[in-house]
This record gives sequence, structure tokens and C-alpha cells, in this order.
Amino acid sequence: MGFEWIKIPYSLLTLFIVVNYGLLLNALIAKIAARVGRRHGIPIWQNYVDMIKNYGLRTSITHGVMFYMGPVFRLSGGVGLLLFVPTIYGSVMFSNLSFAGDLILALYFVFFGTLGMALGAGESGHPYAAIGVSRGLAQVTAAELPFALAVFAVALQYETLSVTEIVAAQQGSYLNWTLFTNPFAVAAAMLSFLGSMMRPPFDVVLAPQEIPIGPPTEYHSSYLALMQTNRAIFPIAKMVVYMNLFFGGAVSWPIFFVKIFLIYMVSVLVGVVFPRFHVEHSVRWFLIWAVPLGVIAVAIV
Amino acid sequence: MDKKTHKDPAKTSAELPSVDLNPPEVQPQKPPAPPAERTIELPEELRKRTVKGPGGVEIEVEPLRDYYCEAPPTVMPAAYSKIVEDLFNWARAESIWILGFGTGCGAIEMRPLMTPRYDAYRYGIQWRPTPRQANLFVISGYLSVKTLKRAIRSYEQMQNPKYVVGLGSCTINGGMYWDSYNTIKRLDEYLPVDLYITGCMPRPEALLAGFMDLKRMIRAGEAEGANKYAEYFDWYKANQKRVIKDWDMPDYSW
Amino acid sequence: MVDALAIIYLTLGTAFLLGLLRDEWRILAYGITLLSLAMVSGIASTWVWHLADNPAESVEIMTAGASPPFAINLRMGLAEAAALMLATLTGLASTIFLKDTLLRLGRRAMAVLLVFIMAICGIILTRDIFNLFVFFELVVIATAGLVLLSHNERSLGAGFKYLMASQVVSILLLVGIIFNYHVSGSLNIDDMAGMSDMLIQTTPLAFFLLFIALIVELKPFPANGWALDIYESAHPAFSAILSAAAGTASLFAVDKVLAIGGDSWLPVATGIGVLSFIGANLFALAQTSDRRLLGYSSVAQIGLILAIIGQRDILGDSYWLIAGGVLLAHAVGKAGLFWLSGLIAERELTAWTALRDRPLLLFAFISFIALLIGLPPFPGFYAKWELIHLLAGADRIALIVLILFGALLETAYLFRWFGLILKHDEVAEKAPCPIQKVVVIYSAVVAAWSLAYLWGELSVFGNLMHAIPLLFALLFLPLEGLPARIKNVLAIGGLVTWFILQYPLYDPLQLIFGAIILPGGALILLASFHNQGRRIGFYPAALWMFAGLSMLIVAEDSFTFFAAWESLTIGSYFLILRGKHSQPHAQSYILFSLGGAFLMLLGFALASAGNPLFPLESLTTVAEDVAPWVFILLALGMMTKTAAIGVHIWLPGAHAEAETDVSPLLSGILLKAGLFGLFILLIYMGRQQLYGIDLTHVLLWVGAISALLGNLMAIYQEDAKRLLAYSSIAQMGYALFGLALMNHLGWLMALMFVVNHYIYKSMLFLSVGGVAKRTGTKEMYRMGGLITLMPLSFIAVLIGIIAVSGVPPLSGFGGRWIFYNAIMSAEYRLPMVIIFLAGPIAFLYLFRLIHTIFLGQLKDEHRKLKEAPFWIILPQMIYVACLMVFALAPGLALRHVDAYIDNFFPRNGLNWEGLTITSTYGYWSPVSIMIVVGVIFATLFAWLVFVNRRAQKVKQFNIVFAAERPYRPETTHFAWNFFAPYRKALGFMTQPLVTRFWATVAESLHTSAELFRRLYTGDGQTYAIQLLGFVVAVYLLSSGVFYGV
Amino acid sequence: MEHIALATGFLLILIGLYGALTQRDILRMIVAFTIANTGVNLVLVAVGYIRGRSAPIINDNLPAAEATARMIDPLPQALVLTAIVIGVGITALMLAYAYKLYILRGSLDISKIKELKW
Repeated sequence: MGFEWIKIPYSLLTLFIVVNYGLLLNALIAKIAARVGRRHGIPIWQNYVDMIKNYGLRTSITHGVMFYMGPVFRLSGGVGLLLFVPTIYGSVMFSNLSFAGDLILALYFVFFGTLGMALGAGESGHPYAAIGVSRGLAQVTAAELPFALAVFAVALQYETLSVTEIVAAQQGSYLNWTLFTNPFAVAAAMLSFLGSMMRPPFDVVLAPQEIPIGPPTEYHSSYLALMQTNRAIFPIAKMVVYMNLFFGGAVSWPIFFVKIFLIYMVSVLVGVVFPRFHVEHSVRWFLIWAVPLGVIAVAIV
Repeated sequence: MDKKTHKDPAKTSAELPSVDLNPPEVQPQKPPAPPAERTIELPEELRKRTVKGPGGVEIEVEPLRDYYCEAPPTVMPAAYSKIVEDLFNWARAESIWILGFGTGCGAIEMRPLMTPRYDAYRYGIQWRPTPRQANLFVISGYLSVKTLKRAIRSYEQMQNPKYVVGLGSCTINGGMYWDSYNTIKRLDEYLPVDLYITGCMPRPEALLAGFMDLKRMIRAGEAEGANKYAEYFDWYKANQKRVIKDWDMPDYSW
Repeated sequence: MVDALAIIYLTLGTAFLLGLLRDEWRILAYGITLLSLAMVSGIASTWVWHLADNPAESVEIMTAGASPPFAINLRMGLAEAAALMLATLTGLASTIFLKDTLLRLGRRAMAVLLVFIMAICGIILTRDIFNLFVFFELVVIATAGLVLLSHNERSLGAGFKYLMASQVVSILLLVGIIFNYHVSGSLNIDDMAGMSDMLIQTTPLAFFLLFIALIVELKPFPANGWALDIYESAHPAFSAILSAAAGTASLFAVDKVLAIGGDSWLPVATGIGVLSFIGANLFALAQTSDRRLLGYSSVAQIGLILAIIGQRDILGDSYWLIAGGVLLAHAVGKAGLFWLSGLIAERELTAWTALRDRPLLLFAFISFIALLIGLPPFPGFYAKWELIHLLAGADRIALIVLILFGALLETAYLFRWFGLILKHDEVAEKAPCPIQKVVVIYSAVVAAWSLAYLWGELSVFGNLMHAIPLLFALLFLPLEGLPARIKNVLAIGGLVTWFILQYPLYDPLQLIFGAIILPGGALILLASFHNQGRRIGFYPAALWMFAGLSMLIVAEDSFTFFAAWESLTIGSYFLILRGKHSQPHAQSYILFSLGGAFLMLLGFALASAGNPLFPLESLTTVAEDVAPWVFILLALGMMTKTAAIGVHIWLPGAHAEAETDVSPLLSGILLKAGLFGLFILLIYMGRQQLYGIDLTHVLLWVGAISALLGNLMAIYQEDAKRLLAYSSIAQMGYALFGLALMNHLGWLMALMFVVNHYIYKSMLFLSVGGVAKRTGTKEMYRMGGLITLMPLSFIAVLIGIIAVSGVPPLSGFGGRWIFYNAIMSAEYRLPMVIIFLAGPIAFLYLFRLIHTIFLGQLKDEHRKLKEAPFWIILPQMIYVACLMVFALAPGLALRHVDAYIDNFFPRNGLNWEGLTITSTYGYWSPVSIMIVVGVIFATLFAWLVFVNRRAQKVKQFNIVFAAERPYRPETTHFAWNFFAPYRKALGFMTQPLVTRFWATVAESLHTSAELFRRLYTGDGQTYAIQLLGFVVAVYLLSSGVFYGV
Repeated sequence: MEHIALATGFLLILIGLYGALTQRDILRMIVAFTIANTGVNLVLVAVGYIRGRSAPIINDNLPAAEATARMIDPLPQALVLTAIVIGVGITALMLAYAYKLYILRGSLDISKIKELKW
């Protein structure tokens, strides 16, 4: 896995595509959610405008070094996760920087952003930020367990930890996706996917209006802009991992866009329907429903 | 800078009483006199106190100085080149984030904007729970002195550029509370207002039309209320302190 | 050589000579008494010296020119000589101690004392049973006389009870003697021993009476109310003689007389001995008066020796070494403690706090306690080791368990006593130190340590006092006077040079542990530079622990392993005890550790099947049926040290209450001793089956559950150090899990954890300690917003929590990556579920640690805090550098170890060439991750700085507080009960079940002790009735022995 | 016949022990113990008795030559002497204790001396 310098422009290209796709996808999803409520919904390019406006704001305040670096941790977590996992299977251009680490790197790099964001929110001195972080961390422990079990089951099934090999094993017809070869693992993973997407059943962390948007309460102007870029990249990066592991990866960008959209719709559909869980309910819910699936997946693989 | 007023389309101009709807122009001047020395007695938690730190060291704690940043607001120049400023103004116009702080009876009018019938989201308008992330502060109706104190604090916590829209006549000339002992009569003296939307509570359509006007002003670069507040900060502060008797907070709440 | 009889007639002669002197010539009388005692002990010592060279020829001394049946003969062998020397020296020391009392009482007391010493020597020497009776009666008369003379109001009652009991004993003895004579025709023990089987057939009752009378003379457990009152009320110096010298003599008599009864009576002696050992120790738990406690302890020790005598048949030639070791240890220890109690005014245990600021006397106290319990360098240790092994050889497991249980009870109340002295809140005024008393005590200490040296020489395992690390630790005792900084330099220098010396001998596994223990320990000791003053007691204890650790990793055979294990336990106990409120936790630590050590002793004994010399390698060839039990015992012993769940309750208190630089020592280094032990165990014993269950699977479950519960309990802690302590339990659970996977990468992960855990846990403890030193509190919710005031500590904790949580750029991720590869090839997958849940939970308490201390609202009283002291910051910064280097190049430490593990598990290792580390399943290149993350972070940071140039620095209350003004920093800092919702969800898992279990165990022991000690009602008659009841009970119980059933 | 002495000896021992263990008064206990002692001494002597033999005094009517055939076993008698002496010693001590306890406590009841217990 020698390091070729050409990988950098290629990964920047992937990053550019994914950022734009992310912003448009978020807007589209918001519009679909609006249309469900028979509202016209935001224009597709609204995310771009919001980002430019936030970058363009003239003043900003800072509570300290950690507060300043919070969004940087967050965004580098999102970008890193995206770049450490190959997006398009088979193409050298879009295998990004996946030579650095395998599936486990992706699994643990998710926490890099969360930890940085938590520290930044903590430095802001706002009690709601701390409450939001404590809820988020508490929920993530239960949400991560089924995903870890699913990943372990998949790794056992394909006898490898490198993402490209897992995707390679799922090529051919859609029948040999992990979805069909190991449905329990996919079920557990998708349930934990709901937990990590900050959508209504499990969005007690941000809980808009309740603890005014939780951790990012004190963030504004360019910090918020960085977070918005992350909100575009991070879900996509996470879904890339899900796609590669469970849904046969993407051979070309159109397939990539469709699959990501469909995976995203899973959390949207669930999110639009359900009310918000308390933290203990969501922890209990994961341990009761999602973990047994994961255990079965590991047991039968 | 002339103030555009917006008539309520539902009434024809004939039925309106012949009241001069254009209040005399209020020009913020240099501050007349230094603000009166703080008369009230600070609440217990803000009084200066000495605390024994670990290892017996004596610590002088002056809450207003130690807990709050005392820097005054500064006038923020626009971006260097005009093109960039126009782009930013366009972006600011297209994505107005309103602070979810309903100060008066007009707040109920803003709720329909979130519903399918009026749907302000089409215009990039969105409600944000925290002043940090808000750009527009809608003062919806009469403003009692107590609410003014909170409104000032929230306004000051918003980031430059920020806009204020006053709803209804109560913000223009006191409206039906013109002789009330505890409401403020002219919002303009306390906060730099960019736009008034008249109507004893303008309907959602009026609000939308008002917001369209505001968009035009922002795009034209006329909505520089934040800089005006910073420029004439002392004048505004003097007016505010004259009305708010229990002033127990720093001059500018960052 | 002077004739042995000189001992008797010299003392008797001076006793009568005193009668001639005028009453007021007391000084002269005292001088004569001292002189005679000195001469007598001189004679005894020359005999010991002479017989030590050629032990074969013991001397028979004929009296009245005729051979035994018609005259009394005395024998002077090596054992007798040693016992004589002990008796006379104790007598001499006590007389010196009693100087002013004797001068007050006059020459009559001196005469009685001399007769007392003479009678004791007579018991030891005589081979004639009636003569034995005479000397016993002399002892009784002398004791009662001395008690009568000592004008102590309470002791009169005790004296009378003593006389009543001795009347009953003399009746039994006389009847026994006469009937034995009637059957055997001779009074001489050797003749009777010749025809012992005939004797037993014809009149077993006669021998029984003789035997039981002597046994009662030893004050056995149920029938010794009268003896305890004597111990409690008599003058301590006199109780010293009674317990040490008279105890030895009566034990000697029992040993001689048992020869007559033959081997069939030995079980009876063992039974009574073990019963008194356990019963007396149990009752001692509930004692508050010091001398009564010492009385119980001496009854217990004599019971133990009686049990050893009872095992004479299987102990063979090392019988004298064992019995002698325990006996001499008991005698010197007990006498020393009685003499110490002479210095203390009140009789409450808490009154002993008078010794607190007398370091030398404290050292004496500790030496005597260590002597009694049998801790490493002292003879009791060698004796107990051989005894347990020989008993295991003869397959008497129940007896071993009882003896070890009794020893554990003994450690409980003795160490509780020591804890009280050091840590009891109200301190009694300083103990007076008259010269002659202090000299006697110090001579006892010298005797104790010379005994340690002597027994080291005699024992076949190599003398512990020759071990250089231990000697280096002892070197710090005389240096206590120096200021702490000089001693610190010495200690660091010693550790580093010892590592350099030992470096070539280490194999990669030992190298990893050695690198953590020695240079790692030196690094932590850097933090000790911040204390001024002399820090009495810190350096000997710390270096004793380091000595134990460094000997542990190079131990070849089970003896050095066990000796190292116990010395590191003792050293760490004293370190823990230094904390302000750490006494209860140090107590639970020592009990768990020594309990674990005794389990390991039993394990080694079972493994070695009887021969005390047992090389560790031969653990592989242990017999099939006993191997799983050996595995369980050794694993349990070692897990007490890694605080696996179930035996973990000592760890949080011990780490939280220890001093700033002691906590990292404990958490970073001491826990690794347990891991090293488990490594050795799994290397040699591998997988074991017990009733079809694979024991490594059990270890897997224990490791997983410890990881989960450790993390879970850590979340709800309010005290920062307790949080880190529970986190250590969890991390050790992880390492144990890795070890129990029994595959190449599992072990590599365990070793990676060993290194990682040492680095970040020491760093975290040091930074939390520095913060606690500055803020004066360990409660997290009281701190907050310290990031601006203590930036370096913040950086250390930040790097620490990133490493602990396993987030990629740092070395924690390496551990997790190897863990994942390890479980890929593991065949038993169920515990994975718990380990996966435990992983993310680590985030919770790590964030809580850094948030509540450094982020959030700054409190008023902390506005003027300075950064932590330089010497506490320096090691942290070194650790940060270590973590960075270890993150970038894990190969440095792990490459050799990876190769080393190959010869246990050849398949699926890692290959290290180039930047990327590849395993059979995945790949990981730490350098490129670091670069990628670094580059991304830097570019985005630059982009934010560019875009966000004019950020206004605001203070702590400029927050969006729903348009209101925050009230006070305390009310706006969210830290108390940080994870309340999580407690609702998973709180049920952290019920303190284990704590409650151990509390009930301790409680039941105390209440049973409290309840049953009511047996001693204080009424002399009930004591006499109990005595007779005991005799009848033993008669009935041992009837099996009688009729040869 | 010759067992009478032995039997009385044992009887005396039992009486003595019974007396010592039931009487509250210290002096009575001491007397009881002395009875027990005399019982023991009687047993000691009785053991040495051989029927039809004379006392072990070597004089003209018992020459040393056939002494061993015609005299009883002399050794128990020698032992008895020391036993008696020791019994006297201990009883004297007990009386001294009784005297001291009486001065101190004013009463001779053994059950009063119970402050040292548990």
C-alpha cells in the first residue's frame, strides 16, 4: 500500500462530490419531509445559501481554545471517516485514503468527531450543551453495540476486515449482498443506524426547542458553517460504510447516489413517524430489540 | 434612510383615520448626558465578595467584571470587495433565520408561517431557538420594560449583521398602550429597527410581504441596524437605562 | 563446655542467695539477679553454638550417678539448647524491662522470677515425667507468686483462677504419672517411649491423663479462660516470659511426652492445635483490650505449633526447621509486643496511637507483626511454605485450608491494629521511652531480623535477605533521616541501574514488564520530588514493593515467585496506608491480597505434590486430576491483584485515598503483577478442563464482566480518583479478556494493554492528583473551568482520554485493532457481546472526567489557582511524548514481543515491515492515519482561523441562558449526577452486590466472635468446669485412637 | 482388698473436685482442693502397694539382699513426699490469695471476681 501523491486530488474530488451531494440530499430529504406535511418545503439550494450566510457573518465569539476547535474536530471526523473508506468499488480514483486503515479504523473514527464536538460543547460552559452531550454519549453506547456486533458478524462471514474485500465478496448479483446472506446482521445494523442519525425517535440529543439544539447551542456563524458542512458529509460517510458492508457497495457514482438516498430514506421514514424517546427508553429499546438480532447474527455466521 | 411602511391590504385607504402614519424621524444623536449612576442595589449574587480559595488564598470576586465580557460592540465593516458583499447580502437575504422569541401578541401570527398554507421555509426563512444562530429578531407587538430587558440581552447575543422587525403599531408609537406605565412607546429609541409591519397584528400574508421587503433591503445592503447600534451604542444604552430601572447586567451582553 | 545443670543450680543458688541479703540492698540484689541470668543465657548460647557445629552428639546428663530408671536424666540436644537460650534470653530481657518494678517489689520478687526461669529451663531439660510435674508446679507457684507480688488489683482474681485451674491439672497429671509408672515401671520418657505400643494397649487412659494434662498446660482454646485473664492483667514483661518462654517449655514437654503415646495420638494433638488456632484468632477479632488480644494471639500461635507437632510424622527432617521457625517467630514477636505494650499507658487498642510519631518503635511494631504472620523475610514464611507443601504431599488439604484461614484471621486483626495506630483520629500523647525498656524492644527487633537471616541461611531455597532489591529497600531504613528529595534521587538511581543490570537477562515478555516496573516506576517517582520534608516510611515501603515486583518477573521457582508476591503486597500495603482516610481500604486490600496469596500457596503446594522446591516450568507437568484445581487457585490468587470483578472492592478505595504520587504507582504498576502472574500461568498451564468447562472460557467471562461492570460503575462516580480506579478495573478486565482468548493476537493485545494502561493511567492519576492538590478536593462537581488555569494538566488528560477511548490517531486504537483481529480467530464468541458494550461506555466516564474538571463553569474559589506543581507536570509531559511515540511506532515495543509470542501461538501473527502492520484479516498503518488526520485537522483549522478572524473572547456567563442571567457558577455547571438518565436505564447493573457479599462475610465473622466470646464468663469456677468438660470431650472424641479403631 | 485404698483415693478426689466446683466461698474451695490433693496422694501410695509385703525400710529384719522380694515398691512413696510438699505450697498460695482478695473485696465469693472476662 505505497503512498502515491495522486491519491490526494482524487480524494478531494470524492470530497467535493460528496459535499455537494450531501447538501442537495439534505435539502431533498427536508423537502420530502415537508411535502409529507403538505408544505412546499425549502428550495433545493437552501443549504448552500445557509452555509454561505453563516460563513459570511461578520462577528463571532469564542469561549476558549477547545470551543474554537470543537467544530474543527467535528468536520475532520466527518471528512476523515469519508476518506478512510473506499466509496466506489473497483476504481482506483475513488478508493480514497483507505490504505491507512481497515473497517475498524472506520468503526472507531466515528467517535473522533463526537469526542471533539463534546469537548467543544463542554468548553462553552452552557449546561444544556453538557446535558446534550451526556444524553448523546449515553445513547451512543447502546446504539453502537448492535452495529459492532453486525460488523463483527460480517467480518466473520467474509473472513476479512478490509472493506474492499468485503465489497468484492458481495459483487455479482444483488442476491449475495449481506442483506440476503446475513439478514440478522443487516437488521441489527439498520436499527443502530436509526440511533446514530439524530432523527426523531432518537434525537433527544439535539432535541430542538427542549434543550435548544443541545451541544451546538453556543455555536454560530463560521463554527456553525463548519458543522453544516459536516452535517452534509458525516451522514453520507457513515452510510458509505453501511452500503459497503451490507448493500454491496457502489460500482459507479449513480448507483452510489441511489443507494445512499435509499439508506437515508430508511431513517427519514422512521423519523417522520415516531415521537422522541427519552434516553433510558432508547437505551432499553436498543438492548431489547437490536442487540438480540446482533447476537443471533454473530452466533449463526 | 426612509422607513417603508406597509399598509394592511385588507383595509382600503379611505377607511383609515387620517392619522399621520409617518412618525417624526428619530435621529440617534450623540449621547446627551452620562447615564445616571446605577441607583438600585445589586442582587446578592452580583455583589462584590471575597472568597477563601484552597490553601487559604483570599480571592476578590466582582461578578459583573469577572463573569461577563465588558467589551463594547464595534462597527463591523462590510467585506472588502463589493462583489463579495453583494454575494453575502444575497445569501443573508435568502436565508433569514428568525429568533424564536415571541415578545408580544404578534408571535401567534408567526406560527402559521410554519404551516403548509403560508410556509415561510420556501423563502429560506427558518426559526432558530438560540439568538447566537439567529439573524432576525421580530418584536411582535407591545414591549413591556421587563421584556425589553430580555429582548436587549437576546438582541445583543445575536451576531452582526442582525435585523429587527417591529410588528404592529405598538412598536411604532405605543399603539393602544400609548399611555401605559410599563410599555415602551417607540421601539426605535431602544433597538435599531429595520422594518415595521403595521396592523394590529398583521396577518401572516402581511408578515410574508414584510419579509419580502426586508429581503430587498438586505439585498440592497440597507439593513445595517447592527452597525448603527454599535455606532450609537451609548445613546441606545442611555435610553434603555432610563427605562429599565433594575439594570443588573453588563452594558453589552455578548 | 559448662555442664547444662549449671543453668538450674545457678539460678536456684542466686534465688536463695538473695534471701540472705538485707532488704534495702535492692540494687545489689537486682545486679546479682541480672548477673546470674546473663551467665545462664551465656551458657545456653555456648551450648547452642557448640551443638550447631555438630548437632549429632546431644548430651545426656545423669543425676545422682545412676542410669535413668533410678535417677532423673536431663538431655541437652540442639533443640533443647535453642529453647533454653530463648527462655533465658527472654527472662534476662524481661528482668531488664522490669528494673523499676523489681526495685519497688524487692528481692522476694527477684527470687521468684529466678525460680520461674529455672523451672522453665527444667521443663525443657528433664526426661523424667515426675520431674516434669515438679517443674510445672514450680512454674505455677512462681507465676502465682509474681502475680500476687505485683500489687495489681485486677490480677489477684486472675491469679486465683490460675491456681484453681492448675490444681485440677496437677490432679490429672499426678494420677496419669502414677498409673503410667505402675504399668511401665519407669518414670523416664525414653524407657516409656520404648514400650509405647504395650502401654497404649494396656492402659490408654493413663497416658491420656498425662497427655491431656500437658495439653491443658498449653492453654488450648475452649479451656483457657484462666490463662487469658493472666495475660490481660499481669505485668507485660511477665506476660512476655509467660507467653514466650513458658509457652515454649510446655510445647517442648508435649513434644517429648507424645513420643510415649506414639503416632496414633498425633491427630488428637493436631485437632486440638488447629481448633485453638482458629478459635483464638476468631475471638481476637472482637477484642478491644491490647493485652487480651495478645493473649488470644499467643494461644492461637501455640495452638498452631501444637498442630505442627501433631504433624510430626509426615514432616520428617524439616520438622525442627518448621516448628522451630514458627515457635521462635511467635516467641520473639509476642514478647516484643508485650514489651511494647509496657510503654503504652491505656489498655485500649486506640491508645497505641502514642507510637505514631515514634518511627523506630513503629518499625519495631511492624517487624513483630510481620514476624507473627510470617511475611517474607521472617522465619514464619519459610516454615509456613514447607509446612503447607509437606501437608499437601500427605494430601491433608482440609488441614491446610484451616491453617490458612486461621492465618488470614490473624492478619485481619493484626493489620487492623496497625492501621488504627497510624490512622486513628484522636492521638494519645507521646509514649514515654525509658532507656531500659526501649533497649529491650530494640534487642527483640535485632533478634527478629537476625532470626530472619538465620532461617534464610537454613532454608534450602536461598536466603531472601541475600536478594539485592530487598537489601536496597532495607538500606533506606537507616537513611530515613535524609530529606525526601535526596532519597528520591537515590531511589530513582537504584531502579534505573537495576534495570540496566537486569536488561540482558530479560526475555521479551519480562522486558515489557521490567520496562514498566523499573524505569516506569522511576518515572512516576519523579512526581515525588514535589514533597518537601522527609516522608518517613515512603521510600522503604515503595522500594520494598519495587523489589517484590522486580524479583517476581525473574522468579524461576515457585518459592521466589511467592516470596516476591508477598513482599510486593506488603510494600504496596504500606504505600496505600499513607493516604489520610485510606485505613479501611488498605485493610481490605491486604486481606484480599494475602487471601489471594494463600490461595496461590495452596495452588503451588497442590501442584508440587509435596516437594517444596518446585520450578515454575514444571507447572506444565502437573498431575491431570489436580491440574484444574491448581489452575483455579493460582488464577484466583492472581486475579485478586488485577481486581477482577468479585475481588475488586479494595481497588477503588485504595487508589482514591492514596497520595498523589502513590495512586499512579498502584494503578500503573501494581496491577501488572497480577497480569504477569496470569501470563506465566497461561504460558505453562494453557487450557484446563474442569467438569467439562474450559477454564479459559470462564476467564473470558470474568474479563468481559469486569470490563463491563468496571466501566459502568466508573460512570456514576463523583470522586475523580474513584472514577479512574474503576476504569482500571475495566482495563484490567480487557487485558484479562485478551489473555483468556488464548491466541497470538489476544496475548499481543494484553501486552499492548499492559503498556498502554501503564502510560495513560499513570498520566491521568498524576494530573487528577495535581488538580486535587491545587483545588483541595477530589469531588468533580466542585471543580470546573480549570482549562485556562491548568492548561498542561488539561493537555495531559485530553491525550489520556483519547488514548483510553481508543480513538484512532493515538495508541489506544492499536489495542482495539489487535483486539478485533484477536476475536476474529477466537472460537468462543459469546462474551464478545459484553466487551462490545463495554467499549463505548468508556467514553462516558472519560468525557465526564475532562468535562467536570476542566470545561464548564469556573468556581469562585478556584479563580486564582496556579498550574499543578512542576514535578507532577513533568512526568505527565513525558508520558504524553511516550504516547505519541508509541502511537506512531507501536512496533518499537511490540515487534519483539510479537516474535516471542510466536513460540506459544505460531499462527496468525502480525508482520511489521513498512509503515503498515498487516494481520491475516486487516491492516493498520498508524503513521499514515496520524498524517491524514493531522493534515485534515490542520487545513480545516487554518480555514476556520481564516474565516473566523475577529472572534470576541467572552467570559463564563456570556451564554445563551434563555435571555436570562445565569445565577452562580455552581448552579450553572452541569456535573452532579452527570449520567442520571443512564442510571435509570442500566443502573440496576451497578448494585453493590459484591460489596454486600464481602460485608456480610466480615460481619458474620465479627458477630460470631462477639457472640461466642461470651463463653469466658470471668467466673473461675466456670473456667474449671470448662476445663474438665474439655478433658472429658477430648477423651470421648479420641476414644477412636484409644481402641485402635 | 488392696483396691480399697485406691478406691478411697479416687473417691476423695471426686469429692474434692465436686466441692471445689460447687462452693461459692473461696475458703471452702481451698479446703475442697486440699481434700482432692490428699485423695491424689492416697492414690499415689496405693498404687505402690503389693499385697503381703512389708514397708520399704531396710533395717535388720529386712536386709538389702532380699529387699526387692519382700518390700513393696518404694518409688511412689518418694513421689508422694514431693507431691505433698508441692500441695502445701499451692494451698499456702491460695490462702494468701484468699486473704488479699478478702482485704480488697471484703467478700470471699468467687462469683464476685468477674471483671476480667470475654
